[in-house]
Amino acid sequence: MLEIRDLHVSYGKVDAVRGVSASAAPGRITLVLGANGAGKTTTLRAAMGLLPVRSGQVLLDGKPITGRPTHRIVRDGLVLVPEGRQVFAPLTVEENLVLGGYTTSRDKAAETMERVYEMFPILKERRNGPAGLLSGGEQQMLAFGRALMSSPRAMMLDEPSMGLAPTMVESVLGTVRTIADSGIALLMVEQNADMGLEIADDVVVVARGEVVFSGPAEQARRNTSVVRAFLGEAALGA
Amino acid sequence: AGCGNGSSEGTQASEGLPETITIMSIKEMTGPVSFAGENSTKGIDLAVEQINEQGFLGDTKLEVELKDASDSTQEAASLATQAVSDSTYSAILGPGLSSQASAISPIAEKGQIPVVYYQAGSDGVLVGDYTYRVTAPAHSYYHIIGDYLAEKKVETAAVLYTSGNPTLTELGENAVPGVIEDNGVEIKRSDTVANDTQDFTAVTSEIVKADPDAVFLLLLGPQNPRAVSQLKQKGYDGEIIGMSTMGAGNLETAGEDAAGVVWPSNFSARSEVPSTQEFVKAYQEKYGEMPNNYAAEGYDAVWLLARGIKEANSADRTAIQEGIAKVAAEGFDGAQGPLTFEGNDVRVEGVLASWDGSEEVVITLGES
Amino acid sequence: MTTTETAPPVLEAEDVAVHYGGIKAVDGFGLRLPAGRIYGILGPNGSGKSTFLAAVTRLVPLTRGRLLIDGEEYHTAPPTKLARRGLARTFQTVRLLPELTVLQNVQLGADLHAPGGRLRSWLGRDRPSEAVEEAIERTGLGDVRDAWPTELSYGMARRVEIARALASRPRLLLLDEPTAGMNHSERQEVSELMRKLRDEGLAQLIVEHDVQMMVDTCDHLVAMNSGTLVAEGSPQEVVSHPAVQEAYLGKRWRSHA
Amino acid sequence: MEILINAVTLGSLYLLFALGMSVAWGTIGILNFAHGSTFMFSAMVAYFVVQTVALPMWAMVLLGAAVGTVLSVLTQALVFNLILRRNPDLLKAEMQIVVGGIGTASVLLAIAQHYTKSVPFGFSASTFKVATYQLGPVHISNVQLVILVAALGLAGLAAWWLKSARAGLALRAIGVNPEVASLMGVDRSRMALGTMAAAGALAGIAGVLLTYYLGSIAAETGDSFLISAFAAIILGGIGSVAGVVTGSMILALAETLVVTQLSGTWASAVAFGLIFVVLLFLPRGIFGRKEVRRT
Amino acid sequence: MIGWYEANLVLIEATFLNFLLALSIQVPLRLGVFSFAGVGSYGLGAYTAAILTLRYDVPAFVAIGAAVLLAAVVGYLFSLLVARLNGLYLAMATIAFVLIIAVLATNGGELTGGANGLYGALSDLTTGGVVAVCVVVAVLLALTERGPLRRRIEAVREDPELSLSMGIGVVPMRQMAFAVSGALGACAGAMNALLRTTVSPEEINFHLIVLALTMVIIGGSRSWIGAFIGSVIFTWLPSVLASAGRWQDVVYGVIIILAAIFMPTGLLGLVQTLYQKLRGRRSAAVTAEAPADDTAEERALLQALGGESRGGVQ
Ligand SMILES: Nc1ncnc2c1ncn2[C@@H]1O[C@H](COP(=O)(O)OP(=O)(O)OP(=O)(O)O)[C@@H](O)[C@H]1O
Ligand SMILES: Nc1ncnc2c1ncn2[C@@H]1O[C@H](COP(=O)(O)OP(=O)(O)OP(=O)(O)O)[C@@H](O)[C@H]1O
Ligand SMILES: CC(C)C[C@H](N)C(=O)O
Ligand SMILES: [Mg+2]
Ligand SMILES: [Mg+2]
Repeated sequence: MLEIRDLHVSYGKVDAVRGVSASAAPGRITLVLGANGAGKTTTLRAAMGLLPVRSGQVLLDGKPITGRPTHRIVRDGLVLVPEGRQVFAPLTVEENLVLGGYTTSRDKAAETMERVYEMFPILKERRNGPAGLLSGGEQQMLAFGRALMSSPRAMMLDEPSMGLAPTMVESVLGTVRTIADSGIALLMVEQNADMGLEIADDVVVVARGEVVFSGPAEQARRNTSVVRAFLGEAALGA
Repeated sequence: AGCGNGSSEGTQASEGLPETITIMSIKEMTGPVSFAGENSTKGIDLAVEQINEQGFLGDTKLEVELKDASDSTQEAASLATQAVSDSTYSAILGPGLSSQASAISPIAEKGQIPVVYYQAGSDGVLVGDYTYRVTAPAHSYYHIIGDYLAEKKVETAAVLYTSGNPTLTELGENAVPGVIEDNGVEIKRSDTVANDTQDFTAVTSEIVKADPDAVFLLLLGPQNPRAVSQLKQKGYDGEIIGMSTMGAGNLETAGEDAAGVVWPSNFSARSEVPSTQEFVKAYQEKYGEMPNNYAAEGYDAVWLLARGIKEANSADRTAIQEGIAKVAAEGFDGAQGPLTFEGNDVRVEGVLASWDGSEEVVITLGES
Repeated sequence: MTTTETAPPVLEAEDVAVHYGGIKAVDGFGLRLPAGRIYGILGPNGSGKSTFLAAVTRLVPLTRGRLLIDGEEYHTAPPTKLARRGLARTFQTVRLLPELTVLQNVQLGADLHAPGGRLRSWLGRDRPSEAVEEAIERTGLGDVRDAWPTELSYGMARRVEIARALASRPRLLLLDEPTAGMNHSERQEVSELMRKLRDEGLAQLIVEHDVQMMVDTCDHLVAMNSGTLVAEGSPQEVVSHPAVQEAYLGKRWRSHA
Repeated sequence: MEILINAVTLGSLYLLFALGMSVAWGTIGILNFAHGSTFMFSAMVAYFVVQTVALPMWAMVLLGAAVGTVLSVLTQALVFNLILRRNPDLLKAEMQIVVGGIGTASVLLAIAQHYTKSVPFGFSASTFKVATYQLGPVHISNVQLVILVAALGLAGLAAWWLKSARAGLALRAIGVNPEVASLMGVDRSRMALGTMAAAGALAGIAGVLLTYYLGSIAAETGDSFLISAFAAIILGGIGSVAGVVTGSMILALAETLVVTQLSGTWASAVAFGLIFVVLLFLPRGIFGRKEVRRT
Repeated sequence: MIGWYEANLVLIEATFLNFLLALSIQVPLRLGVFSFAGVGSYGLGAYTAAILTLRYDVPAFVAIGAAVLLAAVVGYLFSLLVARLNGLYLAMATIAFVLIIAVLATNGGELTGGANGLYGALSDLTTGGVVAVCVVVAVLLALTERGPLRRRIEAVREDPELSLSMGIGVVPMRQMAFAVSGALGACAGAMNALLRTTVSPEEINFHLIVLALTMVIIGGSRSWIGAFIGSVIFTWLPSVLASAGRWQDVVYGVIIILAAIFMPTGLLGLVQTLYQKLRGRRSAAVTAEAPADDTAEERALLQALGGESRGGVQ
């Protein structure tokens, strides 16, 4: 169970996140929606220990992890797929994956790597090439695969479908669902609200650093303003 | 106080000399040549103490302000300019590094302040009336090695010198080869190393292969023990001959390896000359150790200056310069023995110093 | 739309190939982009879209092929020449200059065409030109014009990229995934902006994975796979092309069409 | 032949010295300008100890390694880590780290100059005595043998560890992007500390062995070694163990040949001229990785 | 006052010479070119000026002008040679250049005076002349730190490829940086040689490189003001610290360390940050009070969620 409670984060004088709460239970996906600059990334990064938290708490399975160093949080079982891919460009594709499995046993890592290669055959093809030469979408696949490698208990994804072709979006989000179903708690920021809503169980909408909607996914799908903002007028009629 | 005669015959302190005369001492107290600055400062302090206690200048006290220029030419030039424009300073006791001295000399000459250098053995240092040096250039006494070469029946030799240092380059290229050849010895190899060379294994290997009877090492202080050790490690067992940079305990780290190394020196504490013995005794009393050449040079520099001041009977810089010139023309007995001057540059007889494995000794030929 | 079919296309690429050793990133792809039109390129990840844009902007050398701007060959010209001929582009990743503010980043785009001689533009007063103000305004960056790039959210940073390209008042604009990281309504805004620009006569070539937006925005679509062309035509034609559906669109779009 | 052995010994010393520096630089991205003074300082501490207790060589080497480790860890904790904490972007902090290293180096140098008066020091008080063996026409000393074995052994160890251990990979990841490395669960500060400790130990070992080899070193010795090491690393290609080995050996060989065959004055000119020429043809050194950058 | 000026004349002059030397590193650095070739040009300039003065007895401005011109040309040619190099590899190549110049000077025989160097290059250069040159240089550089030229420089440093696509010629800019750096370094070297009347090969060493770099980084690497601050600090610090006696070098090192830790953008950056903090940054204010002008979409959303988020559509 991943829980963010009343989180406040600021950059100097600017309060970017002002009391955001969101949680994801094992086996469930919570979708975080919000406009550019709403504070989604900030929330995730702060939860991961990459930014100082001004107040509020982050709990993993009831245990507070606020203020712990990032690498500890990873060992506690929470991983983040960062915004904008962030692969280790000069390292090979395979080395990137091995690093993803840095905290698990070698056997487990080897096994997961096979699964990742199955899911993204292009990565297997390029396994010995530097990750930085992959196309944008290929890098996104790598970033996602790399996060799978650590076999976490909870996972946060910052726009996992960014730059992916429609078929790939389907496949990645499908995988996200499968991962959740295996009992992992998932918190996902996703601009592709259409598909995000399809797989999500709960939805949190953030605007200007505050939560403006929070509830089950169907409820969000029925909410006019959410739909209008994130799915478009056309979806209203559908 | 009565007579208004310009030429000062009288010795009233009130007339000619002020209460204190301040001198700036620019020395290399830190950095790679600090061994020279350290030791010469000890000699300076001793001389100043003696002068003030003896009342050599009447009631006038000599005061020396020590400034560290390390190995920075810029810093030395800056200090000299400061001395020139600050009228409280009557003269400068100069640094030992040729590079610094060469930078200071034009400044002093233009600003008309007398400078007495020690060491600073290269050519461009003495540029005019105001600059003096109390260390005889090695080439002026290096020939005393001749008898040693003859006694040891040296027929072949190799020369190794540091080409980054002007003084050593002059020696290595001209003076020393001249002396060697004058004595009918054949030079088999001549090698150079840079200022910062540490590893002499390669070059010593080559030298050992050429198998000369004697090796002349003309190196910077810290390079000496390394070169000596490495020659020995390569199995060399001939003569090793150096220059004054081997003094001042620089061979200590080579320990036994360096036993038997000799070098012509401008100074030896074992010399029988009375003025030297006087200095050595006073030095040992004050510091509890034997003085080396740098200490003697510092001592002589102060005494040259003090004699010049007394001669001038004035704290005026030009007067002091003229005074020193007079003293220099006559020469005097100093720590380094009888000192004569060639222009503004000192000349000494020279002795043959040697390292016996634990300390510096003087060799008298025909005995050992 | 004011283009006459006889005028030479603004941009023409013929049989372009870019190979990296054994990897044939682009392998015989081409298109003709008429003035004042929006063309879109669709294609799976790694199909060579970005590489094609890099080739067109002369940032990577061609293995073979021909490139023409206004009917004039330029595939051996240096990349700097292109900007002066009215070509501007954005990149797939955010590439803002971290030590310039948003405004200054956008101004950089306009510098090329600063009025007066070089000397005057270097020494003269440095007020944001009309083009700069307009670009900021159109991309909705007014609020953050004095912010530093590190302070921007991802989506905002992408808009600055677009604004910078617009500030040079180009005649031809190449956009590599301009709306990645934006939500639906934000994309809508960008799409509207592009169409407005087209109506003002700006030719555009867009690479983007949001198919709905591409269909709504583009006059013409080109689909590529493995570095080669697979389909070309009106958005509806391309989207319902079986090869495109198979390789690119997936289930959802198959049912849509 | 003997020239070759001399050159290889010098090369091995360069290697011992440069190895730690290269690994720290190529992995965690820290270019430690205080490496030279760490090296000299370790030897100096060993010297002061051996003046009171006559130690054998192995004890001296261990002592040097220990001092080097401590100094390096302190530098990391008190200087580099603080710089990085204020400026987490490694690339931006690079210059700061260089300057912090320069500052650290001058502190260590000043302390050493103070205590040694810049007079060279050596280990004549150690129980170890240099012996020279005659192998055919060649002289080789026991010090040379120790140096050769130590350098090649440690370099091999480093290469193996970087290549096969996951930790080696983690180190490289930190060098690329420290933040994302921590997202992988890599404990960045511990890894950095460990690397610097190892680099410091290598510097200490090199310092002690060099002192045995040359007979003596002085406070300023570290400086000139730093330039040579820097040159060797660049020549071979940053971060590659094979690169440092090659770079060190080529540099040593070039210097040795020039000193013996030409003149010592030209040694550095030829060595640096060589580096210059190599770089013109191989802009990222001999084993340097290509920069990964695409549009 | 006059006494102070006279006593410290050398330091005052050295400040300006160091300023030019620092600039010769800073100018390429601002363009992302990691070149120390300026220090080599310093040597080149010093020797050129000294030789011209000694042999041909030319006036100071001719000697300096010739030195500057020669070094600029050499700098340009050098840039062609190292065109393929980048980052620290380039830095190494330029360090090699510097050290090779020093060795050439040592072995230059009569022309360069060998290890002795050259002495007695007396000339008519005055402190005023030095200051005037520095002022002109500073003004010219200030022009590159504002407006379009600054933006170009930023672009070339941070993202050469982006620059290309924006029509900025990266290669010519780099070449220019080398030439300017050479000119600045040579100017410093030439004036130093003439003021001190001497030049010797030992002056051109690794320490000069380290000094130049330290001045730039601690002063501030983005503006001539930073270089000036750096040159003031590092010219005067040693004399100021002389009072610390024996431990002055330790204190010196500690100061450098502290500066590296606490001034990530140099002293200039620190001052600027403080100034901005004092005034309160505009952009910060804008973002902070942003809710005032919500976009329509968000306003709608906030309204809809005002209490009854259940309000379905169907
Ligand atoms: N380093 C920073 N310094 C100052 N302000 C920042 C910084 N990073 C982000 N911000 C500001 O904080 C707010 C939230 O940014 P954040 O990146 O969390 O948004 P987001 O919801 O992830 O947006 P997007 O969808 O565009 O990625 C924005 O107003 C942004 O400008
Ligand atoms: N410099 C390079 N070296 C080696 N391979 C490269 C290089 N640049 C691109 N590639 C490969 O060429 C292929 C095409 O890449 P490109 O970036 O053009 O794809 P794309 O169509 O833009 O994909 P995406 O939609 O994911 O951004 C990819 O498989 C990529 O890995
Ligand atoms: C202090 C001395 C070792 C200096 C040396 N004699 C020189 O003239 O430079
Ligand atoms: Mg975000
Ligand atoms: Mg792409």
